[in-house]
Amino acid sequence: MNRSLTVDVLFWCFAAGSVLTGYLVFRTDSMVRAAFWLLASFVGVGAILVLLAAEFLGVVLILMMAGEMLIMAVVMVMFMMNPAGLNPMFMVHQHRFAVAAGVVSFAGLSAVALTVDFPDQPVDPAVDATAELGFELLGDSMLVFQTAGVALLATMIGAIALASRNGRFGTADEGSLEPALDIEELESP
Amino acid sequence: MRAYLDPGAAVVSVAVAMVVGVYVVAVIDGTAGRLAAGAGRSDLGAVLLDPLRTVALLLTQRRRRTERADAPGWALAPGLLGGLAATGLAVVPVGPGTAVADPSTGFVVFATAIAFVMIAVFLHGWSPNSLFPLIGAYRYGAQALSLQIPFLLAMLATALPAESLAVMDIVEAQADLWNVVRQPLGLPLYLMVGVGVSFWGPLNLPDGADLIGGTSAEDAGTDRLAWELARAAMLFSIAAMGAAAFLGGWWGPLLPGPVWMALKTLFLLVVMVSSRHLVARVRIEPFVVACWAVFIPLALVNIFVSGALLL
Amino acid sequence: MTLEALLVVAAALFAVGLYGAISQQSFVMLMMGLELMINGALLALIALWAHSTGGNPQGQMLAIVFMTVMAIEMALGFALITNVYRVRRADITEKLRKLKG
Amino acid sequence: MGLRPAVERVAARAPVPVFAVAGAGAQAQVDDLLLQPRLHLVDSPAAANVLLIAGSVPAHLAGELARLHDGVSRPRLSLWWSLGSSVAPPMPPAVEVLDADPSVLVEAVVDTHRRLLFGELTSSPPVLPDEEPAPWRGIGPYGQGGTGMTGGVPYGRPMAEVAPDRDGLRLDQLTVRIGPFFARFPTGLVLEVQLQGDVVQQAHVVVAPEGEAAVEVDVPTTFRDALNTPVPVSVLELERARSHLRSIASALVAHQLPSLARRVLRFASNVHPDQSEDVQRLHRLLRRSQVLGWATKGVGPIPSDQLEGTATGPVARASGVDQDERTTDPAYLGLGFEPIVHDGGDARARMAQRLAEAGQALQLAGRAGDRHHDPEASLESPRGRLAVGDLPAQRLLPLLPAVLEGMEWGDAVSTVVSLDLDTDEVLALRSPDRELPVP
Repeated sequence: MNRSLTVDVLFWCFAAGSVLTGYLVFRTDSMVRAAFWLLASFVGVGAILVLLAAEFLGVVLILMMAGEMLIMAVVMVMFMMNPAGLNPMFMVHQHRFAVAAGVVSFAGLSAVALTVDFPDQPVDPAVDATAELGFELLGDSMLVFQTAGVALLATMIGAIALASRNGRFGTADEGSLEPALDIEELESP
Repeated sequence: MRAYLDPGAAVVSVAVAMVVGVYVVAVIDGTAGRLAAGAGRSDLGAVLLDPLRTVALLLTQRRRRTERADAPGWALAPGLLGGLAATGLAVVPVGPGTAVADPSTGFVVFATAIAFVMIAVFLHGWSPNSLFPLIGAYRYGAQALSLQIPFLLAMLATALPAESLAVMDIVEAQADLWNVVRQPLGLPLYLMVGVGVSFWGPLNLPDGADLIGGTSAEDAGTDRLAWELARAAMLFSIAAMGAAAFLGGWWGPLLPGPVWMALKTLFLLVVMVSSRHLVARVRIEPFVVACWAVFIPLALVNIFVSGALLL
Repeated sequence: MTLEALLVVAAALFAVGLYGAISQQSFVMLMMGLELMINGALLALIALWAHSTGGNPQGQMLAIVFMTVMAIEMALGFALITNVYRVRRADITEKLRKLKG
Repeated sequence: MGLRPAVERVAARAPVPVFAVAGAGAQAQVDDLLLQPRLHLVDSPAAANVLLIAGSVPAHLAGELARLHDGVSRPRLSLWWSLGSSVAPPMPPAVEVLDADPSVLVEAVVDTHRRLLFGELTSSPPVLPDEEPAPWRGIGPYGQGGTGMTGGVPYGRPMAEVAPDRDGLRLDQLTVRIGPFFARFPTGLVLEVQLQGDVVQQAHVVVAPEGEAAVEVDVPTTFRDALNTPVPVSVLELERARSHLRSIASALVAHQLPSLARRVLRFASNVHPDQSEDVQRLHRLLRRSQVLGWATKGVGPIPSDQLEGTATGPVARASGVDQDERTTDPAYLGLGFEPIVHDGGDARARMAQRLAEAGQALQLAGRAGDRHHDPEASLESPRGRLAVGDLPAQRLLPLLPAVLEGMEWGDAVSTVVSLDLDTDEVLALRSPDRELPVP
């Protein structure tokens, strides 16, 4: 088996896998399973990135998502308490519209992908993309890189401020309950 | 493209290394346990044979199912952990130019394998649908998320002198001076986190004694065997990477490179494995606090100092 | 692994994500949809980088910005969910009729 | 073919995984099994092939014992080590060992396991029927168990419900019963805890079903004998040292140091009066291992005002309460006995207290000569004042709920272990205190 055929077979496996698992995210009864399916989808995309010679980005994507999905799973179990999928879970609204939007966006984007003539300039396999990215990060794009860092720092501070209980005006859960909140009405059959 | 072995040879060599490594872990553990127990005369036969006998015993034990368990997840978790150990081991070079795989992002691949351990442990604890495994899984979530950042920072510091993320280059860069001398904070941090990532001894919180086995409390037979093997393989993989990243890998006088690599790995294994018989279980809450408030700043100091020395 | 194939896969991921983001009631599931959409966009970006730009490193730079956006979305999303849950005990979108605190 | 018999032959030589239930009068013997290289004492029934029931297990634990038996991995068998008890366990065991010698037991266990492997004995079938506790009951719009996605009892299993947590959020809380065969607790102790993650929000002690009369502890030990007959002080003090050392060994197991526990147990089984310096060495070892350091520091503190007058022995003295029945015991006059007192009142102080008292007991045993304890005088057992109908465990258990509240589960286990509850007493007790909330 020559190299390009192997790469093609791998690509289609990963592609089919990541789309399928992406779909399964919304088709499972368990929050934890949903998070793991999403993680599987990301791993598939990460692997495709590695095949595309964006080695560093692919691996970093997988690295990042491992932590993120664990947090997601834990948060979901914390707030929604359906860890084992004992209760069926089908919580959707405007379902038909959502399906239509999905189909239309897929058709539109695919049409663009298939009709537009993109320039054909593949990556030179001799180039070490990781090293090039490194020089770019700390060279011409230093400002972008630093901005991303500062944005992340600001996010961290903002997220802590939002999520923590004690704010400038006392504890967050005091005195701000929405008056007409009929939870029962929404949940009863 | 950097050096890769062809797939068949790669699988065989990683598998052989893992089998040897797991056995060595079991023997060190048995020896250290008997020394710590002060058991008078040493019983060499039992130390060498008991691991094999226990493997046979677990093969005869029937697997077990809990009520409404997630069977695929339960079966997948040990496989995932073992696969991660193998991935980590594959990027460790044993001699100049000799490695199963040497991608330009070798270090990131290893870090990704380490990050995925928490997914494997969480899956393993969550799928039996039982109390103690689930508590163990949540606990490991807190533990592993706190360990990730000091781990990444301690490892990244070793990439600075090499100016590369490829593990081969990192070992090459230690020809004159090992990283353990250059970054004295790095190795202790790495070992501490390594013990935590393979949840061994004092940092064995997800499978701890207070949870009567935690995530593996419901495991029997081959499930238990696979999980224990994968855990020992992880420990071995971490020791091998530690030897490459901090102890100069194959560099050393007189003996050939791979022998030095094996000796250094063995040394780190002895340190990590025997911690189980010498140090008590860590309390999770102070530990998480220490991770964020002490180890991350220490790792940052480590990385800044090594950066400043290079300039 | 042609460019067209890659872009179709990216479009499929984006479409599934869009479906999830519109249809799900639970905040966290909604965020999962958003993540999938960004994921598709990231794939399309790298596909174009690999096939049409001759490996210009600025393409990868843009991808890093994408991943930063993903991280920011996650962090702020979770912070907002926690806050909304703390204040309103709401974990699905229908429980939030007013967005004003 | 051929491979399987070979694997079985090798497996028959492995340490046998045993889940041991220490019934009344069997705790010390079961603890000492840790020293047997041919047995592997496991914490979880799933890891075991042999269920060892030692001593007598009261009839009200029959249901739980059956559940435990069904949890043991196949091929499995249960084995009863009678240890002088004439009351057979509520679940008929497959093999009975009447000899109290541990080496006879080890032989029996190894032999049973070998015959199980070779098919000479058949694995015992489950006692309880294998069926779902309740059929599926969906009441929500999509068939879920409760309203919304939360709550309800799908398949008869109560789901977690929301409750406020310590950070002001309302998160899921799970109510579970832990015990009576939880490996870290004395047999018979049942805690009903509300867990949020692994933080104990609330704990109740459930000892025996209500309505059953309290049983007198009828298992003879050195200290219980001393209530009726004169016993040499040297014997009492040696037994005290042994008891304290065993308690430290089980704490070491709970802190994941089984090898050090073996060292301590070996020391305990050969203890003699001129070894008080070895206790010093042990103290250094424990300090180094951090068992007397950050592993227990600040864990489970009990303020001294809660212990004033409870006469709970080392637990009270570790909180700085200077109370010891031996000060008023005429047999100890002139021996130079002074109660040892620690401050801090946490698990660390309790362990240090026991270690120091073990050393002191060895010295006293060496000096005691042929003095005898008079049955009329009050008696200080290793767990505090002991009298007929007045058990230390009865005074210790009511302390638990308040101490455990808000504690992380690992610390909760360390705390229970640091109280060193006596299995015989726990098994004999009814609801420990009127003031305890009964679930």
